Amino acid sequence: MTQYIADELMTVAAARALSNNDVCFVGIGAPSAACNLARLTHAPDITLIYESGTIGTAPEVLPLSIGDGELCDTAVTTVPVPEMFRYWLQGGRITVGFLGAAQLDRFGNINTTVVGDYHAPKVRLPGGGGAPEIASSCQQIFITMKQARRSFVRQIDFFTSFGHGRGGPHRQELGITTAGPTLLITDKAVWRPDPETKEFTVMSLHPGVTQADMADTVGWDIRYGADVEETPPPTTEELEVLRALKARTAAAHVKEVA
Amino acid sequence: MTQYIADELMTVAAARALSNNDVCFVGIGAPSAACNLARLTHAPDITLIYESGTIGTAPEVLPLSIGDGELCDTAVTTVPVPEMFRYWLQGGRITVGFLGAAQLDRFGNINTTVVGDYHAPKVRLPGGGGAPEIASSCQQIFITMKQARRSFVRQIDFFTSFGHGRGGPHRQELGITTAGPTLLITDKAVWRPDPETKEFTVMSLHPGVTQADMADTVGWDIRYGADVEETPPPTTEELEVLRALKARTAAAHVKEVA
Amino acid sequence: MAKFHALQDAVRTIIRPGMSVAFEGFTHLIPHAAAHEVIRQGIDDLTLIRMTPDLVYDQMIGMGLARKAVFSYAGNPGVGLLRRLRDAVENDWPRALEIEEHSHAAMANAYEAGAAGLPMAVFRGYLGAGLKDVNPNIRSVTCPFTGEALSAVPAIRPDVSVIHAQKADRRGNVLIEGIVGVQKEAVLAAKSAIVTVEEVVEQLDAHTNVCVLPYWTIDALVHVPGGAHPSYAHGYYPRDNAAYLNWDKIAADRDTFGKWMHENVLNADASAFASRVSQLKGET
Amino acid sequence: MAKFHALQDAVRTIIRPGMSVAFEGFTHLIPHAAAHEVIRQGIDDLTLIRMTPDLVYDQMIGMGLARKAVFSYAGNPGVGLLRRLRDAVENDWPRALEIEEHSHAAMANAYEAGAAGLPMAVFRGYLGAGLKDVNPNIRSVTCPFTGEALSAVPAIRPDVSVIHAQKADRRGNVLIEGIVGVQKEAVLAAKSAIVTVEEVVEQLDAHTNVCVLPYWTIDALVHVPGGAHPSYAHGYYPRDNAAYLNWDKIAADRDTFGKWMHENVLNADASAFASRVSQLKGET
Repeated sequence: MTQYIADELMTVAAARALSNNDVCFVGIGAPSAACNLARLTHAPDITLIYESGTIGTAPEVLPLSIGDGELCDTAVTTVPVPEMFRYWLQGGRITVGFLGAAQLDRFGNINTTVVGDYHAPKVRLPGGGGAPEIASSCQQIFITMKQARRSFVRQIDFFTSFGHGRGGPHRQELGITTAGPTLLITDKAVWRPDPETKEFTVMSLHPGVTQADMADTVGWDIRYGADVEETPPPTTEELEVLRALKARTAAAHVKEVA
Repeated sequence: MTQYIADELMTVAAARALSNNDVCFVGIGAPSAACNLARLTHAPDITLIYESGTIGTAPEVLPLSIGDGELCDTAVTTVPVPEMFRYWLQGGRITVGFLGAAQLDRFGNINTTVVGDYHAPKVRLPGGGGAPEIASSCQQIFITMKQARRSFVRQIDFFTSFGHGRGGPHRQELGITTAGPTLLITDKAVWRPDPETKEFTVMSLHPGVTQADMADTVGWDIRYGADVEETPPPTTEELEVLRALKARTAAAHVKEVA
Repeated sequence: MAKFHALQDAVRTIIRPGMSVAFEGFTHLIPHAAAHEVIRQGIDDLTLIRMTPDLVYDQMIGMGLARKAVFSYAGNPGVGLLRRLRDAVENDWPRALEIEEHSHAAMANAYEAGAAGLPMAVFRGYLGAGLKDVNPNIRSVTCPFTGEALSAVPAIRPDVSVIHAQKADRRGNVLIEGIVGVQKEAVLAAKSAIVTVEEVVEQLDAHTNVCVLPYWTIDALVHVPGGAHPSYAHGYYPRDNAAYLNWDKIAADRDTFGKWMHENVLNADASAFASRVSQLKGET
Repeated sequence: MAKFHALQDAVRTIIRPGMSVAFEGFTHLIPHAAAHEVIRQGIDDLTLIRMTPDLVYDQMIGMGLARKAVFSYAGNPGVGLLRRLRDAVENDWPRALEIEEHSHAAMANAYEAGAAGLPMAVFRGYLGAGLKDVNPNIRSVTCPFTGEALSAVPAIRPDVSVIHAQKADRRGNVLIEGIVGVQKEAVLAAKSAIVTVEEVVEQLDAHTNVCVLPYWTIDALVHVPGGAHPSYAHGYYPRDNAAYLNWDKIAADRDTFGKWMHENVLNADASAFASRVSQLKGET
């Protein structure tokens, strides 16, 4: 088996969760790599949408920003941003939205707004962007981020976007009809919400990861599923395609700024 | 002076009321001829908009329908119909909207919906189309139609679009901030609303038209301005341009359906 | 991926009696061929939605297939009235027709709201207008910032929307150019969508910012050259103005109408449309 | 007809201290040159509106020209935080900065409502989100048909909107292609609009359905080749990603920032932009 790093397995595991019929609202970074890896391997017909308005895009290299020109060049169509948020996101057409977080709690609630008090923040973060409505309008939310005690916290400082709230039926109580966070993929494990409590539960640990590694990087008491499996490692093909994509990306971006 | 018919003077008088800076919401028929005559004579930079979405159009021949292909071919841009009604009409960008009517009262209120009771109509007319919001969103409304007792009535059967209501400040009382009907051009006269009562008042009679002709064709007691003038007849140039436009139109439409 | 079908199959499997159906097209690209197939299959009890019902709705109403019409301008554009619709409204012939009447602005906004997944559209409209006294679906909301009363109408969410477009590629992505009307909104607002096209091509080669409907927004695609006739398809054939003028005479009389429908619709099929436009295309 | 001006004149006559100004651009076509001219003229006390304030707003805020920022994502796209904006929010340096924060959906809808002449935008948003507890401009309206509570935000109506576009024709009609963002809405929502363009051409030769702003919607046009740098102009030059990465270091320190602004903005002029993109264009 080929050697790989945790970051690669995180991307591969996220890609595997996507199918040909998915319409994904993609974010920059890990989600973009995962979505394009899925497109270049088992899901060639997946539809990738970036909030800049590009629909059905198929970039040769990964974009650096959400609005790179190549996203538009390879898209089926590019629409104005108000239309993107009205017809495509709010219209309920997105099957999977990807989100990351500065802070995440065990119910999939996300903070990317401030550390500390909103009105006198210790750290002013960029804010939510599309996240508040991505979280409520997409049929499902996948979260990808690396585990760390700084970010996997017991209590987030601000509800940038709503996951499962206090857990249980909290989403439905607020009138939200979509499923919310259904998958959390990190550099150490794959988590899914408990069907009842909605608390994220470890379904599989990546090869070599121990429960001690988990406890060191998560700020809450971790719940494990009944049968925690080992995450299948990346296949040779997955690694080759991912590394070629990243190599093309690096070469293209060096050329652009040369 | 060249001979002309009343219909030609009606079109010419309406064209003269338009300027280079106007942005007109054009209807089919008399308004379309007037707007294009203005464009081909004294107002080459006038912007003509048809509700089908064509903005800044300059057709070589008059369209038969509101959505003829030539309107699009010669337009600066063509937008979706929801955008037309939201950004361009409701957005307050139209200086002059043209309306016609099946029934018109002396306050510029218009009926194109039904003759008789709405729920059991004697004649079911086409309905308002864009008229209800054209009447309230355009900065001014020009009305062009031929006089007849059947259509110039004391009381309209249905308020398809609102002119000056009961007269006076009735528009403002309803929260409407635009001027409403400011000009009525017929085959016999040019009318403008009284500044106070808002009742249509004859400003000029077309050459040869008598007050008896007027009384025969209008169903209310006609108010005349203090100094009723004679409408200046069409100039030779106006007639030539209008007739050439109509000849081109006839030839083109014969060819199309040949 | 959107599936290409024969017109009969697309209509039969997707449109059922009692449904609400929007055949949209603003003068341009009116889906006549699809509407004629509905008439041939006798699918009835329909709620017909359209800003500008013209010949096709006059025909469907005259054939007794509609129980309700939702519209904002029921005329024969540039010609006059719709005589079969009048006969239904004024005389209940061949059956009573319920109507829900709006302005263009209201319907355009209501389609937009449907595409946007909202329950209603909010706009500044119907000020002083009589329709709000006769249509209980015209209501009001108050702006919480300015106190202004704005009009509200329910979003349009047809069971099925049917449109005609210029091109589809092999995957089923659809291109609409020229006067695009409310067709994109109608498709996105509907639970299902049928699209007939003039042409099927390998690649759309469309400008990135023009109106393209991705294949996964469409349930059935049908290749029907000439399928908009006597409406037009920009870049393919012009509007058949003579047919619109003739319709006024055909629809004026119940028997003439019935005879015309038998000859030109009931005893014809979708392949007739290609020949109807061949002369307009200059193919003689 | 829209008038072509020098950049200094357009900015001086249209943008005044205390105004609300939107410099829009969604990654693509960000009007850097116009923002730099505002900085050179020291027009201050501004309310800066933008979905994605990035380098230009970091610069204007760092120079003390803004009293308020209205935004939905205040980051350096693909790089990280905006350090001058952080310094203003966290430390009131060089002056306190009021913020009004929304989501992208809210701002996109609010621009759309501004373009549409409405007082507010209505959408399904902010469900369970914290912003509605800290922003009094996020309110609610109830659908009179379904009873659903929807979010409402005030329409955005800037005193001035400033955008960069690819082309203008001699009459002043403007073409925007590629990722079009909210620029059309920003221009139509504003009381006045300034547009800088890469190129002035005789005829736009634009597809009929793409984004064209008619000349009479624009108050001043300025020809500024390279005027979006380090953002990009599709068809002209790519995004200068190195400049975005460098900005993170420049903005990290108040003195480094000040020095950079003097060298590259205060002691430069709009003509510098053409040379900044010449290498990106492959002109060497």
